Amino acid sequence: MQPVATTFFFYFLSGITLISGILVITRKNAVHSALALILGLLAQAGLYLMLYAPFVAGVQIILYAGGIMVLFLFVIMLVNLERAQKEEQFNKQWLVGLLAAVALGGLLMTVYLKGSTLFTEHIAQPVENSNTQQIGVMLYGNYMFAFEIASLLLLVAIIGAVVMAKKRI
Amino acid sequence: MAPITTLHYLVVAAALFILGVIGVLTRRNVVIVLMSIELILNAVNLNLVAFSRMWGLHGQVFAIFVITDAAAEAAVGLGILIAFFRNKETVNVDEVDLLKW
Amino acid sequence: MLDYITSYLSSNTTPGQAGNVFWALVYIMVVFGGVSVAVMAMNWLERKALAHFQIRLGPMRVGPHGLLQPIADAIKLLTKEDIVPSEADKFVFWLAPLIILCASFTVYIVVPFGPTHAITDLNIGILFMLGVSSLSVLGVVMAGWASNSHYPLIGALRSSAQMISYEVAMGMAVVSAILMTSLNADGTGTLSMIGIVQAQQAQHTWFIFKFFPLGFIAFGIFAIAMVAETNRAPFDLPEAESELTAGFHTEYSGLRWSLFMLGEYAAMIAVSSIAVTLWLGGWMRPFPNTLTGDTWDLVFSLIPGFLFLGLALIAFIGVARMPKHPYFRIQTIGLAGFGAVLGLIGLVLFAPPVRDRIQDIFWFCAKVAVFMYLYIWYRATFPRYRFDQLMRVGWKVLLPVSIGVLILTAIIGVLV
Amino acid sequence: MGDQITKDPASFISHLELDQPDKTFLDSNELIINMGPQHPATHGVLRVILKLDGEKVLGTECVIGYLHRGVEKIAEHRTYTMFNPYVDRMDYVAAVSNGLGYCEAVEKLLNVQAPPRANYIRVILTELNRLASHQLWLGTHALDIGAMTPLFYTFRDREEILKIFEKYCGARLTTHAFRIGGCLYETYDGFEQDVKKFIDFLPPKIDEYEELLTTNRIWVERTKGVGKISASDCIALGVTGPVLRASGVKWDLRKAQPYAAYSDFDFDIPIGQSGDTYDRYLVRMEEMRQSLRIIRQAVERIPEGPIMAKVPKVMKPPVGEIYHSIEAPKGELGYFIVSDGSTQPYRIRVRPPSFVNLQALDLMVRGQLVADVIAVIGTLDIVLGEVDR
Repeated sequence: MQPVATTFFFYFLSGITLISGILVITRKNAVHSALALILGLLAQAGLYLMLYAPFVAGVQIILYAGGIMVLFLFVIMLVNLERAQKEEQFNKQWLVGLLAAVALGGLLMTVYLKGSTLFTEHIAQPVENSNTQQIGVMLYGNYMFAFEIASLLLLVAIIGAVVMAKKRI
Repeated sequence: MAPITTLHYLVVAAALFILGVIGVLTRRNVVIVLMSIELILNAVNLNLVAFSRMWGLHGQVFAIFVITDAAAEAAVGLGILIAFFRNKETVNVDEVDLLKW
Repeated sequence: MLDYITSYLSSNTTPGQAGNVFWALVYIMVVFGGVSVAVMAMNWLERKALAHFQIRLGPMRVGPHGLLQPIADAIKLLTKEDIVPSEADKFVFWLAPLIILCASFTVYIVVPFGPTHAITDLNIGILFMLGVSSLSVLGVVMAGWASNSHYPLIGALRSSAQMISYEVAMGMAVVSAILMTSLNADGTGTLSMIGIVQAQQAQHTWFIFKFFPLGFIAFGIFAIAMVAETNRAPFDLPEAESELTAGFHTEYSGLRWSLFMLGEYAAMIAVSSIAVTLWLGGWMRPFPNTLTGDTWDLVFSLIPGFLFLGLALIAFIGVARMPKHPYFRIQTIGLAGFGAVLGLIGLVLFAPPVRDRIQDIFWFCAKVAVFMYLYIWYRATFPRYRFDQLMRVGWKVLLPVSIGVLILTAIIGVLV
Repeated sequence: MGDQITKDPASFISHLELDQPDKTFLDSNELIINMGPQHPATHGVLRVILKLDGEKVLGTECVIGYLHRGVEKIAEHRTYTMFNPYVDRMDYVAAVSNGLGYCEAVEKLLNVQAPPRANYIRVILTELNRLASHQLWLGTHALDIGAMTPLFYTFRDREEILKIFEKYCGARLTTHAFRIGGCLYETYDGFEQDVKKFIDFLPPKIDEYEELLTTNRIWVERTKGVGKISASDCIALGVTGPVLRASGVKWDLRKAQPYAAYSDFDFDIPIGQSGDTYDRYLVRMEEMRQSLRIIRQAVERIPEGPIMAKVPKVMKPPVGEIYHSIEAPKGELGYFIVSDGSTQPYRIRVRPPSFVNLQALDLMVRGQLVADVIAVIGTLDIVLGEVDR
């Protein structure tokens, strides 16, 4: 399946991603932020599809948009944020933070512009039809230890979350 | 228009990363700080997947690990947030300047 | 241009794979129109069947035997005042039903009604379906939160917890079916919906009977989890009428409410079609391996036509039994017309070219219809679970069992 | 003004001494929700303010009075005869029982004895009414728990009882079947056949209800261990009827202080052990069977004779006071009547079973889940007309 109108979709999806990113960090209401983030995640899944990574796109939708973000929304509903909305949204050192971030961005841009020769267009032959299979083989082959550690990490996270959120320990 | 190269994706990812950093550094609301961290992780993911188009599938595998990581981070982070809110009735990061209460 | 249109007809793939935009659009129209009609029919059927379970008649006034009731309902809902609570978050309130609707309709892109009768065939098909249908939980959460009212909020919390929990067991059951697809010579499984059915075809069995009882248990887990996923009785806690009035859509009315309704029914059909694809052989007719030969092929291909003729016959019996009173004249004529349409469809289905093309779709839809009936049956029979019991069933029964089934399937798959 | 209350249920609940095991610990998700007065599962206009921790109930407050019609006050301005129809409007589901209790109380005050045939008719109709009341309870209770279908089955069968009522006295719900001193109407032709037919008709139907529910896993899980109340708590709160019997106390006024003709019949009092919702369900189901037994005996042995005792046209009971109670379907229904010797009662106080049983709600649901509140309201079998009077 050849992607159609690649250029258009790239700008469209990355535009959505960036705009929703801006919305995430500027909205007063945390729910709106979360919704913007979900939109961004979905647009990003589209970008993954354009990069011949359908499995990652699927995982992104299931895990991120369907799982993690629901967790976020769940928590936002549990903790009543009405008071937080009326307060000052940005902290006192916001200017410093902003400057630091912009400086970092400038750094990255410089690297990209100066070093654009580093990123020569080397296209690996994407085998889309067996993408999932190859990822599976890699996960259980090359990266088996990492995979196991990730599962351990999740276990720790589950226990940690339960302990943390429990009312009376 | 010029064809879309990897560099395009990298620029988008960098912009997303910067947005995340700004969110983490400037917002007071913990929930939004956590979401900004998600933004950062996503920017990384986008980078990884973009590179995987150049150098094979390793990047995608790593993206999956990052997503796993994000799930763990979100679970623990939100757990801390709930415990925090229960005790302090606030979700502002700059009010958590005590190590105990 | 004409070439572009006709060239697809001779190809042997789905329009999405063929990259044929025109036919893809046609398919999209047909599928979405079909699903909308199916939702309306389901609406009527549910009220009617439920009524007969409960010794009542159900809708009888609008059209013969209430056949036009869904249309009347639709008109009523469309013209009803659209109330938005004053303290609600307007934008999110507006967005929530749309998300549910989009999520449950987008899923149909990969539903395989036949070997080529799908809008497209993604090679992450099942992942896509599960992922997109899991997005509808967002709509539920948003609706509950945006209403700014306690009942919807509790409903939304319940619902999101329920949907996420059951998704886990559901996913495990799905994985065990996907494992079965890889039990062929070269050991490559598939996530594509069409590929899964083809794997069943190649292995000469429906996956429900594979490694009996493993396939059956996995199917059972999925069948339970999908009821919970779609918030239907006996897992309809999010909209438990007697507890939370209507759950997350308490504050909705008119058009928006009808979107929820549409989304719910579309999701029911969607998850049923996942079940049919994974375990019940998708578009394959019953007994494709034991009852082989041209005669049996002919017999099975005639069934759709006879089914419609039978329905027409029932309609005509209804006509004959209508009271002979001028008051019922229009109803009688309507019912006769309905019967005539059904009979005509039946006759068209006998024509060999139609017969051959429609078979796959018919068997797929017939299998889904069985699930739809089961949904209604559950609703008539079961009381509602309590929230903690629901969670217990999800996490302590379904999840361990489904993991066990998955492991056993893997082991047997390696050994065999 | 009403809006003010609705807007802030917290102001209502503020005086509630809710158990706070850990006062320093702030609960992040404490929620106060208002269930009713317009709520499908509160059986009318009961308003329950729930204090929730997530799904757990921390406390409840019942707000009643939305259906208050001042029945007791009205009585002070009506003659004894005139007040008789009013009592039907209290527990409109079991109007016949209400009438029986009132008539017997006034008869006791007047020192009149209803003739035996009247007593038998009274027993038959009252027991039929008990069946109707229990059927309505079962249907709505099951509906609350999510089983839709039993509702329609019970209503189908309840219809047969109402038909008998209609044939007997012309009314289906608020029957006003009895008069002080006996019955006004002689049984119609074929009454006995109708009743006998009904007795044979109902047992398979009761089995049908039980088939749907008794062994249904979900039903058992939803009701077992839910809304438990101990016998001592029941007695302390004055809870009566099937709720008390399900806790293991064998107390039924039909046996304990027989009235009408109940001493003539042979029947059992079903009791439960654990006092949970499931036991109450079983007790009521068994009560339905026992009622059928009583009706069968009564119909077979119904004596001939007058149906009305000699009662003065203008009733002037002697000065005094009387308390008479009967076993209504929902529990002990008592009438306390004070007479000042005039044609009108000086004061009538009704002891309605629903009102008293409703007190137990808070005790039964505390610490349980929201869904259990619904189950418990259903199992208490309250009728708001009787709670509010």
